[in-house]
Amino acid sequence: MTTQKNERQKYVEVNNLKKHFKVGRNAYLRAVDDVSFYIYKGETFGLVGESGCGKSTTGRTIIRLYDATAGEVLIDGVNVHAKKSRAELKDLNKKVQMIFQDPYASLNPRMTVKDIIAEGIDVHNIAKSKKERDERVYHLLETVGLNREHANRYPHEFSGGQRQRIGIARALAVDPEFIICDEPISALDVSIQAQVVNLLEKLQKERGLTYLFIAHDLSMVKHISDRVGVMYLGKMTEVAESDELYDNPLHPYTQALLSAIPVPDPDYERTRERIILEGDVPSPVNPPSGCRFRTRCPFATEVCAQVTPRWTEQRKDHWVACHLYDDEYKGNFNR
Amino acid sequence: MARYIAGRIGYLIITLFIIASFTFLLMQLLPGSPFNSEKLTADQIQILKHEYNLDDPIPIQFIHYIGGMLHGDFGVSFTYDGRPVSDLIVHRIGPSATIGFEAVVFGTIVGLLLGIIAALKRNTYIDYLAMFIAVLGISIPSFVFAGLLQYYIGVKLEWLPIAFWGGFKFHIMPAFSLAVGVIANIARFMRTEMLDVLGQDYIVTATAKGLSKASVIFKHSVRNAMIPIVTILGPMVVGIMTGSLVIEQIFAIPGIGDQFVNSITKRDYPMIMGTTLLFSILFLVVILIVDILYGVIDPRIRLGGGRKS
Amino acid sequence: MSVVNDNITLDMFQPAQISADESDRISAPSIGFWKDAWLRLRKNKAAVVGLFFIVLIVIMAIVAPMLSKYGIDDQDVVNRQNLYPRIPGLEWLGFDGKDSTGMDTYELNGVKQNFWFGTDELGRDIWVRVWAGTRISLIIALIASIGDCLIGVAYGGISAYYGGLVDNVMQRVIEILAGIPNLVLIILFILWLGGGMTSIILALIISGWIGMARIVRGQVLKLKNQEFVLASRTLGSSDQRIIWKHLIPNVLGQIIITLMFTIPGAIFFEAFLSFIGLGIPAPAASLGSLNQAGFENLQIYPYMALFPALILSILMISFNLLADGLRDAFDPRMRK
Amino acid sequence: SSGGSSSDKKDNKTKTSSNDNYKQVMNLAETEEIPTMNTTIADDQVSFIVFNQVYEGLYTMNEKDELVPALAVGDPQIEKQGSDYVYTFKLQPNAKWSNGDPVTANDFVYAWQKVVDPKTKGASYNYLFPTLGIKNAQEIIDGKMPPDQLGVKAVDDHTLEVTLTKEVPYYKSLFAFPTFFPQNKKFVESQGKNYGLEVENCVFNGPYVLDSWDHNEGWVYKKNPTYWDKDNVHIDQINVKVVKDLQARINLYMGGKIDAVGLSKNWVAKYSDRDDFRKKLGTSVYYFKFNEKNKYLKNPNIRKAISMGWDRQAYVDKLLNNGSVVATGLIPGGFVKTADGKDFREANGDLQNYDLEKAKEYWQKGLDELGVKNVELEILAYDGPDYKQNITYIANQLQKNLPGLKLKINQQEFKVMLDLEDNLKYDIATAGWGPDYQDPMTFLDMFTTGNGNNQMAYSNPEYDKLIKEAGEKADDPAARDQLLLQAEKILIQDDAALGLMYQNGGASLVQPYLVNFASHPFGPDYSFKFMSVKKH
Amino acid sequence: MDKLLEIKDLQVTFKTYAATVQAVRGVNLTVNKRETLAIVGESGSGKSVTSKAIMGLIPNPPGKITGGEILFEGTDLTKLSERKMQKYRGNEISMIFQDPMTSLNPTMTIGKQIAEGLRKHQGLSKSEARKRAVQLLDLVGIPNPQVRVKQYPHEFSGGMRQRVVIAIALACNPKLLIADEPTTALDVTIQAQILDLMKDLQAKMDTAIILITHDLGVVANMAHRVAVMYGGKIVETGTVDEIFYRPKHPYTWGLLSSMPKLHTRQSELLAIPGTPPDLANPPKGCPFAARCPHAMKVCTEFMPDYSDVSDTQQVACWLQDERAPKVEPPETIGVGGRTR
Ligand SMILES: Nc1ncnc2c1ncn2[C@@H]1O[C@H](COP(=O)(O)OP(=O)(O)OP(=O)(O)O)[C@@H](O)[C@H]1O
Ligand SMILES: Nc1ncnc2c1ncn2[C@@H]1O[C@H](COP(=O)(O)OP(=O)(O)OP(=O)(O)O)[C@@H](O)[C@H]1O
Ligand SMILES: [Mg+2]
Ligand SMILES: [Mg+2]
Repeated sequence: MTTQKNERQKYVEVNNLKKHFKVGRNAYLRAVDDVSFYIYKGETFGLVGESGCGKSTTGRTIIRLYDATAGEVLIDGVNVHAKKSRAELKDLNKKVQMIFQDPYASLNPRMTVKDIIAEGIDVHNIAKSKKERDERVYHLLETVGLNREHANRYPHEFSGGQRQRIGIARALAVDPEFIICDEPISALDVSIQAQVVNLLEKLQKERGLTYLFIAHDLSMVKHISDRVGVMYLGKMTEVAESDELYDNPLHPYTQALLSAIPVPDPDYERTRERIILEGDVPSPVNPPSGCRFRTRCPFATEVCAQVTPRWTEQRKDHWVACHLYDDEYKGNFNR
Repeated sequence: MARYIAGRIGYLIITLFIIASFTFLLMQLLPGSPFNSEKLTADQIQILKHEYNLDDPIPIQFIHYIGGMLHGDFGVSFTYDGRPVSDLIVHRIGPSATIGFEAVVFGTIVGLLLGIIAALKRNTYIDYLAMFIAVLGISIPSFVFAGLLQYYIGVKLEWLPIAFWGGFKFHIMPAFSLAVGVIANIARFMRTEMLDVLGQDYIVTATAKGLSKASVIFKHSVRNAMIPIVTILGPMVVGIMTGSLVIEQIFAIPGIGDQFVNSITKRDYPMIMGTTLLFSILFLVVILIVDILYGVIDPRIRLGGGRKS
Repeated sequence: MSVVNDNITLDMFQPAQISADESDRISAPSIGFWKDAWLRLRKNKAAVVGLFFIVLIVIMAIVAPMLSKYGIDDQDVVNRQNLYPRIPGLEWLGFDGKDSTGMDTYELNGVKQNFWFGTDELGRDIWVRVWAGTRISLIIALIASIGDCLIGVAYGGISAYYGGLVDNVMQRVIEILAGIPNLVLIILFILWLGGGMTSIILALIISGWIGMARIVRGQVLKLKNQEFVLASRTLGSSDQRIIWKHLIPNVLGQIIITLMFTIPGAIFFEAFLSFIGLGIPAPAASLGSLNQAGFENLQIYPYMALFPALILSILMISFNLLADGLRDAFDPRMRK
Repeated sequence: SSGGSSSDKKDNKTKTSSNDNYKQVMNLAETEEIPTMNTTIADDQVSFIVFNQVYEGLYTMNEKDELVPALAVGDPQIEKQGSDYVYTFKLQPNAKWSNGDPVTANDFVYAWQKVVDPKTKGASYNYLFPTLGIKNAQEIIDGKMPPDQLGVKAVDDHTLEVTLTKEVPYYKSLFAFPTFFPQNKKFVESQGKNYGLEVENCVFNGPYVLDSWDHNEGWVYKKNPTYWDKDNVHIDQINVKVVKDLQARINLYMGGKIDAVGLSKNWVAKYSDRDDFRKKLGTSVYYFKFNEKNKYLKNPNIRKAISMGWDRQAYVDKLLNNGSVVATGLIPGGFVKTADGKDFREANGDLQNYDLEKAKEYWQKGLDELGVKNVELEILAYDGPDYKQNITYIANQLQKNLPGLKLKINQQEFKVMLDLEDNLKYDIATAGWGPDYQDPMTFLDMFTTGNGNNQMAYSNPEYDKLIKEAGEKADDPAARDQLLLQAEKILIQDDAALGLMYQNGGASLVQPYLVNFASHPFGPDYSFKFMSVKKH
Repeated sequence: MDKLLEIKDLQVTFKTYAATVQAVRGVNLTVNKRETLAIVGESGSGKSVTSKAIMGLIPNPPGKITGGEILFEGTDLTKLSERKMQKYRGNEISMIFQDPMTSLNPTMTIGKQIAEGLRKHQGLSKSEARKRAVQLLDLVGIPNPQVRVKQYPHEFSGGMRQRVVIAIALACNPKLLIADEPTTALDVTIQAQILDLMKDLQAKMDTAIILITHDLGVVANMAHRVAVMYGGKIVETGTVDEIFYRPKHPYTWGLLSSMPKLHTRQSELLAIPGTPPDLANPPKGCPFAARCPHAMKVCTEFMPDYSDVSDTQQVACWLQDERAPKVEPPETIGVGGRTR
């Protein structure tokens, strides 16, 4: 998918973002630890990584559901985490929306679909009359492929895919420019996943939306994203255009991840070689020193334990944080 | 673990102090005084008040009281001429705690069995019967129950002693009267918990190993279902062990519940304070034990300290 | 499965596009959440029976005293003391006005009319007193429970919603309050305020709200991080909107269930207070005080104990059955 | 211990009647524990009952309610010295404390001085000393004189000399009262603060000793082997259990576990046909106190109307039903006789009666005088068992009979009630009084102006004068009687300061094999010394 | 090939308050010795229920096997008493569940949980069972097994727990292992470890496996044969190659098409429109008819019979009928994105 990137305006800029949760007297869980990236206007930025690596936290901190521990998030040039008036906050809430992972948990079971979708309209006083409000809701329902009869029903009367569409309609209600999709399809059935992804793509095309698409299903992310970031244990390890990343993964973790994806092709599977990683993901409360991946990395040497890898651009628009590619430390490895 | 318990005990002491102050204050607000009597003159009452430092300002009285308490001195009873409160309480708590304990043990065992059976035979007549018994148990006032037992089993049938405190025979009726409520509550909770646990994946795993039904229930289900039961059991144990006025009066058991209410009507301040503190200590200690028990039952909660909500 | 079916004709093998719309249609009929719960409750026979008796007793408590020409304190010790119950048509059940020795108490006193539940030592109509007592007990229980609710919901809700330091402080306060045995608290409270309905209700609330606060806190803690609440926040909803539109409606089920359990608890506690002489003052009656009086006469005039105990038990059972039923009806695990 | 004794009892006391090796054992139930074993400070019924069995004073009351010598040998010698009267008692030479010490006159001096010593906390019955007229008693109580100035002296070990400021006809009944019992100085002082706390901390001189005392459940009396008159004591052992619940006590009686039980009215109805049923008239009188600080109750017509305006006969017959009778005067019937041998009650006649017509008349008059139509009052009552029914009845009657009257019932615990009365924070209060000694004065002197028991702001100078004169005029019993009769008339009939209710009675079930088991009209309720168990 | 398990016309229903759900509506399956059979299909199509029926673990009430046979080495398991069934469970047939976090008892040590089955079925003593548990932990690749047996599940990571679950399942050398979505709850990198382990163990122990999964990639990697379920029925079975390269059922086509292809770029994913049927009220014809692009009138009226495509491939679809129009599978099922 080739989007026009002539202007290449950076819509979202995340700079050195940190989010630590207090989990004990003196223990902090470093869910997101110094992450930087940017998203161009109109593009889809995919964020992948194992579960618990901090993807959702990143997304939620961007939309200010969490207050950042450090760092800044600029959306359309405005710093999200700076002190703001109510009006400014509302404006932000109108511009940025989120679609949640769990279609069951993300809809209030006591509200009708109409009220759920209209919530944003009510909060931002978008509709001038009750009739206009209703019309908007019906229109939104139709936009996401449901029909207006559904408006007066309750969420539990819908299937998972339909619920996720209601969630999308709710996000669209305020005409956002940027939508964070936090694993919007992982709770859905394979055959329904495709429906939702198609819908998201269609909406992007029609409205020029910008997406942050979080998932751990790498094949789906590759399909939908223009650029992809890979996270590991609270750190960004690699960012590149999606084809580039899949064809040419640099970071050993990205390589392992890609090789681990089972491909629905028996012949291919029979012959393919995998990088099977040893061990488990360490705890984000006590992350390893230096490079966080070193405990499972087949190439790790001492330097990885001592020095935190730098964020370097290896190829055009292909960034990676790994000593293997850092001119300074390259020599320590014999690949 | 030790540190955790030490911390909790420190916290417990603060709580107790606040409870003591609160009770002390509330007591002062009560109308009437311990020395109101038809025969005592105002001067004599003044002397008595002075004797017991009741003429000091309340904060001073409180400091006196707390000071004494720290030395293990809870004062002397006003009603039982000069007898130390601690003695009176120690004497009285025995029978209450004994029947309370018996009632809790008996009630818990029967309640658990009833609950387990009801859960296993869910939506059958056995289940309905068990739950009917349980609901009945909490619906009949205990004094009606105790009164009927005493009359029919004690007086008419002469199977058991009518009243008084003595060997095990004497405990049966009062303990049973108390146990009825325990049975009912435990059975209901256990049924719900068992149903919950029986639906858990690890029960399916256990069954899939080919274990017999009994092993699945007793080795895998009960223990896990016990965690919430322990929670309700804690306060229940305290409530029952600290005596039931009603049961104690009906069966003429020299227990603390009766004495406590008595001390309130007699305005026996030191007794009220002493008993309240005893109840609170018991309560707080039981809660602490419950929290420790969680850890014993459920290793996930061990060492972490405290309950997970 | 290999039955050759003759009904299959060739023309049935024409492509017949079924519209996607049609398959997208929702098959279940549209029912709201409450209606759904009500449907499930209706399936629960025990709960329906419980509900029926509660409604019946409530109606009786309102209407029944009017069915007698006597008030709750209409005495006549000389002419109609201790009459046994006499219900025309139910004589075979023992409601024939005869005492244990077979003497007709009505004849002895020359009374013509029937007292369905008999009369007490003061010659008062127990029918009236029992139903009026039921009314008072229900009012006490209801107001006390609603009081519990209001305080408990506000306290638990605020504690959980604002979390952090607020929660910490509020929880410590609760723990301390819970550490005071509630018997002590209630008795001291009633004595301090003096007897009467208001102080009984206040005393019940004083110790009762804690349970509610805990439940609500637990629920809100769980709910406030649910994705639908987060979604509402990303839309820029105010705290107020979130509390009223999202949190309260979702804890309401739990609150109702808890309420159903606290009501009988309060009735019972009032009965206990009557036992120790702190109940409702004379000449008014409550189920508790009537039970207490009945208990004293258990062996002498068993009918005096029978009716209040029966109604108390039926109420307790009914509330419990209903509450159990509601718990199932509102339980998401029971939902498909 | 306790458990053992209960089961022993079952073996001892078999229900089979024709058992010839029956034992002299009695089983009883008490409603309260023993609050104290110290005679100087006791003020409650249970303590007094126990004291009467295990301690002994100069006189005691026998089975016929007669005052007979106990530690005193015969009557005292009375001698007039100046304005004082000196009573000299000879004491039983063989009397011993249970630790072997002899009971001496000094033991009396010690105990009595302690009672009047203002430093002794809670000696609530010390007022009996000035009442009896013991020299300097009031001054000592008021702290104006040291206790050793009390008019009592040990002439020698067995001679006690008591100086009274007046001649008192009822002195024996007071000397039989436990507050006047001796205490073993040496022993008491050796026990210090622990005196009387446990059986080991007590020393006895009565017909029985406390053999065991389990504070929690009861106590056991055993015959006192060192008692001087032990040959006349028949019962070997008496087991007493504390049972607070009436129904439980009755169940125990029915199950043969206790030998006597008191009944409340409903039980009377059930059991009055039984052979073991007994009823006895008591000497306590119950009445309303009218708080004359109240603007309505200040009016005598209102008070009269309320006193007369309710049916007391029905109340006594239908609601109390335990042998109580309608009280028509403050002094109970069958309590004291006038000098001419007539019952005091009969001598003064009925001073108050139920009279609806008159009550209405007074009521209207009172209302007119006050210029009101409606009167709202609160009636204060004790919240014990049965009181609720009774007060409800009374309130109902009065409201029905006196148009415009609204009565609110306020039932309170005893302590609170006393507090409210002390502070005159009530309108009408129900109260009762049992005599401390056998003289009308025990009732009448309470209502003089400013008396500590006159908590109703009642004041009538004429009444005060009559009482004062009667108190001083002991040498002329007939004249004294006239004064007292007059005083009662003023108090009850003229002033209606009190609204009379009833004179108490008691119904009980008592096993027929208990001989001489009956309560006394005043002082401690029972004397087990004179009882025995018949073959059964 | 030796048949180990044969399911004939299995029917399972659940009574719910609203209606009776016909979760499994006549399933026919065979599993041969030493082979891996994958079952794929929509959520709610009855995969788990079928596997639970084999284990005799349908909760009753509300569930009930209302028809059919499950023949294990010739014995009909549906007819066995609970007692006899216990001899099969964990011994001859064992099962691994989806979520390793919840399928272990949180209050019992790992060692005990492994040893339980051994003591029951093989009559081992306590210490023998403990020794064997250590060996098993070692076998599934848990380091430091002596220490680990004494620990509780919460002290293990997700991947390790799943290994423990596998150790429990394999403890008594079962002839058939049912794995119900064994890796769905795990990360891809851990999933790869577990799948490798399972393959390894199968080779060592000669176990037959029924693998239930949504992930066609996993199927391609693990399975010998595949059964495709839809709406409580098996709509197609065949060898992996047949199902992936020569599928015959339109649902299988849809399934394969809707997977995003890692190695090619598509402008749009090929979704199957519509939603699966409501099993409380199943259609009387082919369950897929409502969503099938090639549906004919007959499809909505009658359920098609199985027709043999090859010795190993059967499909239940009216398109196989000679009267039906010829329909070619869509090109989009180019598996794995490589042109073929
Ligand atoms: N509110 C919170 N308080 C404490 N810890 C949290 C909180 N939210 C998330 N975490 C922790 O932060 C880490 C990152 O969580 P996050 O939800 O961002 O992961 P994720 O990459 O989205 O994982 P998944 O793929 O499972 O959704 C995890 O270890 C998680 O336990
Ligand atoms: N205990 C139960 N009560 C009622 N219905 C049930 C129960 N268990 C399963 N079902 C129903 O049976 C049908 C098949 O369920 P099953 O679990 O076998 O699906 P599945 O194919 O395993 O789906 P998934 O891929 O989501 O695990 C579903 O419609 C489900 O609702
Ligand atoms: Mg996430
Ligand atoms: Mg499944």
